[in-house]
Amino acid sequence: MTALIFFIFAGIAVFCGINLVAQTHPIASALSLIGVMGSLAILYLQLGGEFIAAAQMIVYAGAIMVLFVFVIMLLNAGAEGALQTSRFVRYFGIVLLAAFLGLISFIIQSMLPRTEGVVFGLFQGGTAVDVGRKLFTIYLLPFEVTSVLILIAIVGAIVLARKEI
Amino acid sequence: MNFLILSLIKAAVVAFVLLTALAYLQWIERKVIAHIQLRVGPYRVGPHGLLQPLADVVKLITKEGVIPSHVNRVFYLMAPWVAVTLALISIAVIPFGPEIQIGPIKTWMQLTDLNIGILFVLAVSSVGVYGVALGGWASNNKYALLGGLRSSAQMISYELPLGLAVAAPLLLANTLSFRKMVEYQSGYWLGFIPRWNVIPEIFGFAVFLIAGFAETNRVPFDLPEAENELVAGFHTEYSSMKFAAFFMAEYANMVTVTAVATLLFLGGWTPPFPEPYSDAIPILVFLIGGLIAFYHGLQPARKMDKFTLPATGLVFLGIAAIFGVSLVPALAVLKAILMALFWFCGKIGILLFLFIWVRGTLPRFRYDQLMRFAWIFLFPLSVINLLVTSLVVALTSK
Amino acid sequence: MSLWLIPIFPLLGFLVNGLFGRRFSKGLVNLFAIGSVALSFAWVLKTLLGLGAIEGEHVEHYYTWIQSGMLNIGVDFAVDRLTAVMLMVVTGVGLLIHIYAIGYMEHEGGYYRFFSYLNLFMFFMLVLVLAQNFLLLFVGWEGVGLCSYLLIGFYFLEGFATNAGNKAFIVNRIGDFGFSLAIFLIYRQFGSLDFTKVFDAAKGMPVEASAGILTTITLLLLVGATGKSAQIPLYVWLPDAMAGPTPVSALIHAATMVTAGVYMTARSAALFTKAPISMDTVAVIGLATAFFAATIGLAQTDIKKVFAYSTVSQLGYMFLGVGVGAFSAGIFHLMTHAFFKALLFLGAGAVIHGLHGEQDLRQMGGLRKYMPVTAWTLLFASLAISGVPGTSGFFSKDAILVAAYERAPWMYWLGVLTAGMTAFYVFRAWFLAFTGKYRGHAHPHESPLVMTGPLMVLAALSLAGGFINVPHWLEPMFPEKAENQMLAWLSAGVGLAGIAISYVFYVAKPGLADSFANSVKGLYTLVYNKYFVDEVYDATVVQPLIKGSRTVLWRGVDAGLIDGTVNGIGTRSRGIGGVLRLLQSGSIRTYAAWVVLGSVVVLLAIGFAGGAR
Amino acid sequence: MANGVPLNWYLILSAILFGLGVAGFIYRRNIITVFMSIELMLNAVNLTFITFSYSFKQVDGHIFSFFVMVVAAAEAAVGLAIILTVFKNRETLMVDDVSSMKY
Repeated sequence: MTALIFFIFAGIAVFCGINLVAQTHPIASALSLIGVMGSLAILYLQLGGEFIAAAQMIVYAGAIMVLFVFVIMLLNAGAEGALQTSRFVRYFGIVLLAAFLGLISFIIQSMLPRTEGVVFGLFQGGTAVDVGRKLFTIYLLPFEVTSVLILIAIVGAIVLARKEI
Repeated sequence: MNFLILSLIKAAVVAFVLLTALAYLQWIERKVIAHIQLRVGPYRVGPHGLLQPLADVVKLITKEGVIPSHVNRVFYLMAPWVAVTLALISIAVIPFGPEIQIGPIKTWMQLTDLNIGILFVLAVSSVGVYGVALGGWASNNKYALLGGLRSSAQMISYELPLGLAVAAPLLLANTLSFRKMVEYQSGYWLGFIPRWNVIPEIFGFAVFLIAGFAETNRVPFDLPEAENELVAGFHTEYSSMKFAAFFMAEYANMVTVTAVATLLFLGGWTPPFPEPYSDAIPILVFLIGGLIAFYHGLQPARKMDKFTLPATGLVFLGIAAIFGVSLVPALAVLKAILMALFWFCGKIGILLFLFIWVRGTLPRFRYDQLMRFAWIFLFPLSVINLLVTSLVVALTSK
Repeated sequence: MSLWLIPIFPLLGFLVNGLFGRRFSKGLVNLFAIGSVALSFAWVLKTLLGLGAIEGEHVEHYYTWIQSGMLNIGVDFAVDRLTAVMLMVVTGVGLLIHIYAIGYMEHEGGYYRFFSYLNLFMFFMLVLVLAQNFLLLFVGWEGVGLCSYLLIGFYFLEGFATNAGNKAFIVNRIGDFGFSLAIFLIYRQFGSLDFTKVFDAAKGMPVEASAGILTTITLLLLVGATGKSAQIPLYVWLPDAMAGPTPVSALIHAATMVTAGVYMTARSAALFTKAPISMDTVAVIGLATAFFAATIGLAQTDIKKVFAYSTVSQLGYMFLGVGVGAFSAGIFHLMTHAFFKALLFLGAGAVIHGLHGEQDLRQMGGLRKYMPVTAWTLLFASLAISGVPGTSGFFSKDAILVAAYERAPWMYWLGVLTAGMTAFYVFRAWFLAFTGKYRGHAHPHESPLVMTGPLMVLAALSLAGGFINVPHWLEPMFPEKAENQMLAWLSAGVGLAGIAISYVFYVAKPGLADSFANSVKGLYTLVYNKYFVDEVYDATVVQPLIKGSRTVLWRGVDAGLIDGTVNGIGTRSRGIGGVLRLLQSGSIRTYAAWVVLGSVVVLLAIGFAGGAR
Repeated sequence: MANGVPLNWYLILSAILFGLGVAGFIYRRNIITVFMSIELMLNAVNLTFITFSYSFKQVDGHIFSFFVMVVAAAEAAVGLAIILTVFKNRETLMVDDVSSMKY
């Protein structure tokens, strides 16, 4: 059952990821990204991260991506034209990417030779209580700093989006 | 496998009841609005137009599904089903009553319970905007696009006060599960004041309801479909079942919002009066309803009333009788189910009536007023409410 | 007992007045400023009554301020008998001076600013007194220095006031430098800065091991004390500090802050008693300062300058007392001095206030008619400082002198001579101001009750304060010294003689003073110009420093070395940047590809190095 | 396989998604799509965090991915505001058209 769920949603994630890159229209890309996020949320649940799965849906899919879709609709962004990439990218990009993926997979396989399987429910430390407790004790300072970051982002966004600029 | 079968049965029951209720909710809305405006509303199909929803469904199904030529086909077709799926899915975590035991089977009157049930509802509702936004965009129509844009901006803006208003009762009850939330609210202060969150969290409740109106695109926040500005907003280009799907999504969202409001603030299925008194209430309600129907049947205003009203009265009396029978100790299970359903549905019904009532009386906001109201008034109010609540919780705990 | 409440009231007063005082009416400013100090005073009373006879010390730990390796410094407050005396003096005299300042500052600009600084000063002074470790004491120490600087330069539109403020600050820096070195050494030696731990460790040290290090530490502490308490050679800032408003001179530069050095020395008695060389140095410096400042005081014509040199001189007495081992006598004199010197300054302030800013003694005279209360209270203060039997000065000063006699008779004789001079110049000032005919042109008037009230209270304290037996109270901490009635009466007699000479010079035969001054013209000029110490310092220290900074530090180091380095780096960077610019094509995609290339290289490195593991 | 999926597969899925993000970043012209590719990469990284969190039975990974989300939100707000401004000034969303540092 766990394996089945993994394969279904990993498949969806990869498919949506490819779709994101392949589609020329930004709205299609955005929806693909939401698909990736949704399937990742399921995988998080499987790994015991129920709070983070909900946060993934609320924050990522529900807020950030709505913002993206909003901007795409607002700018009425059309499909993009032909690719006119630089020579460097054209010749080396694919090669580099392939090398990148291959290396990462190799390293993961060789450095972490764990064959331990994922069992749903084995790790239940990801509830809202656990996350909250850690967040407001050990990680309190980073948490507060992030709130300042958010504040700065709000101010920055407002300043940037003013009419006068 | 027992669990699977049980779940399937429960899902089937809930889905059937919910979909029927949605259809009839529309009938109720039309009737109530009509009476507010001194009209009679649907009257032709069936007694008092009771069969009108059925007729509507048949009409919508058999109608030709026009797909305009200039739309983005994939998204155009996808949007209404995204909307309705996401609207219906949150009902899965809403509990309707306590744990009951029928013979050997022990189960909750709920499809599934998540530790993070409330977060789940929030997550689903926050994704729910895609249906509207996508539909508006894919229609390739400036009115529809404006409707979609308005909808997404409005949803993002009102989600903040909504989330903050929800957080306050969560702090009080210290849980994210609906069941525990209701458990926390059961019992009475001083023996007769129900321990509902609405009493300490009256501001939170108000903010939640207002934001709920906006999240469901209801009057006075129905700018995405403002007919005198945007024709019909995001669903201008939709017809037949696709239109019906959008419609269903709106009503399902209303039910979800009212159900969540009931669970978070109004104590879910817990009665407002202590045990022996609360048992009598449903019997009395249905009894009086039946008697009134009989009385009006004796002095019929229209020709058909001679038959329909006494029939309705009989049904009411029958329900009252069932409630009465359920008081027999041997039928405790029945009583538990009936009582929970009565109070839960009663509260939801009152809130839904409020939605309809508001639609019948209030005019629509202007768009800038809508945004200002969210950011300048609701948001600070909910923040202050949350701060005060957390302060009180922090001071009183331990 | 919540000791933290004592300093927190003035801090709140400072915050409220400092932040919002500009919008407040004067009454509201007064309420917060005086109210906070009054609350603080009341809390001191309550605390001390609650503690009763304080055996040992009462320590309160609030939180750990610094925790780093071995270094563990807490914000700890403590009360023992010494602190109790200081608390009473600081809050009591401080309260009186605050009240007085209402009247004095009435027509001045920056009213709220003045009171907020004054409250801030009270806060830091109380922290200094209550501190239970050297670092916290240093915080208070620096804080009062800051407030002193702010208040000396209160009339910041006047050049001399800002210059005086700068001078006070810079001279104090030298002392603070010594003090901080002493703190470092203490930490290095004892591994802690907590008073109890340090002093216990010091007491337990064998003499052979302790002599060298403790002498170094105490001498460095002494450097700090001479800076703050205006002793030779760092006394030069105090007379100039009279540029500030008179209540400031009374509170900071007479009664409280300048005695911090004495307090610190007495607090570190456990260290000092183990270092005889330092003790002798303290005594000699104190005595020299007392004598030296007294001679300068003889010829000053500015009424505040007279009292300023008198302060320096009296502080010298305190150091003498501490230096000869009579710590309790030093603290006793600290307390009585706070009474009568505050009174002298406040009286002088009343005179200046009544004369609309006139400070020159030659422009006064006969003021007794116009301002009787001021005249009488000042007379009492003068009697007290002269050591007339029965007044507070008699008890405290003579306790010091007797202790000095025990140590070395010549110290006693020099001290007695200084006492005579003190009596002479204080009464010279009094006679010049209040007897004879009025020589000025202003319209003198008596001050309002809000100013004369504190004067009267302080006058009572100056007269009767000697009967508060501080040495006895402090006996558990500092053993009492032997008494010697004969020596005491002798010094009192010399004081009376000083008064008599003064009477002859300035009342009986007014011309005599000038002719006497003419007969020893060279000496008079020398004394009148304060031995040209400021000029000598200017020539030997200040000017070389300025010149050195200009030529070496500015032209050489700053312009040549630092700017050269920076410019050089800049030029090289531009060169390198010119080459690297070729990569900066402006295409984000190319950049990304470079990043990917980089990460592939890193991954390759990991793959070959760690991946094979 | 009876014991579920090996943990490594989650990591490899994450690597694949990350690679797709990089590819999108390099090969897409539309600045919004480029931005979304970045979000995809962040998501991929989050998956590794959660996976390791499961592996070590520690909640810290969740916290980190929570922070990543917050940073992503801030980034989206500012980034989209910048995109809006760029569009207002240049009327284009193509990254190649905004290659000059000034105008």
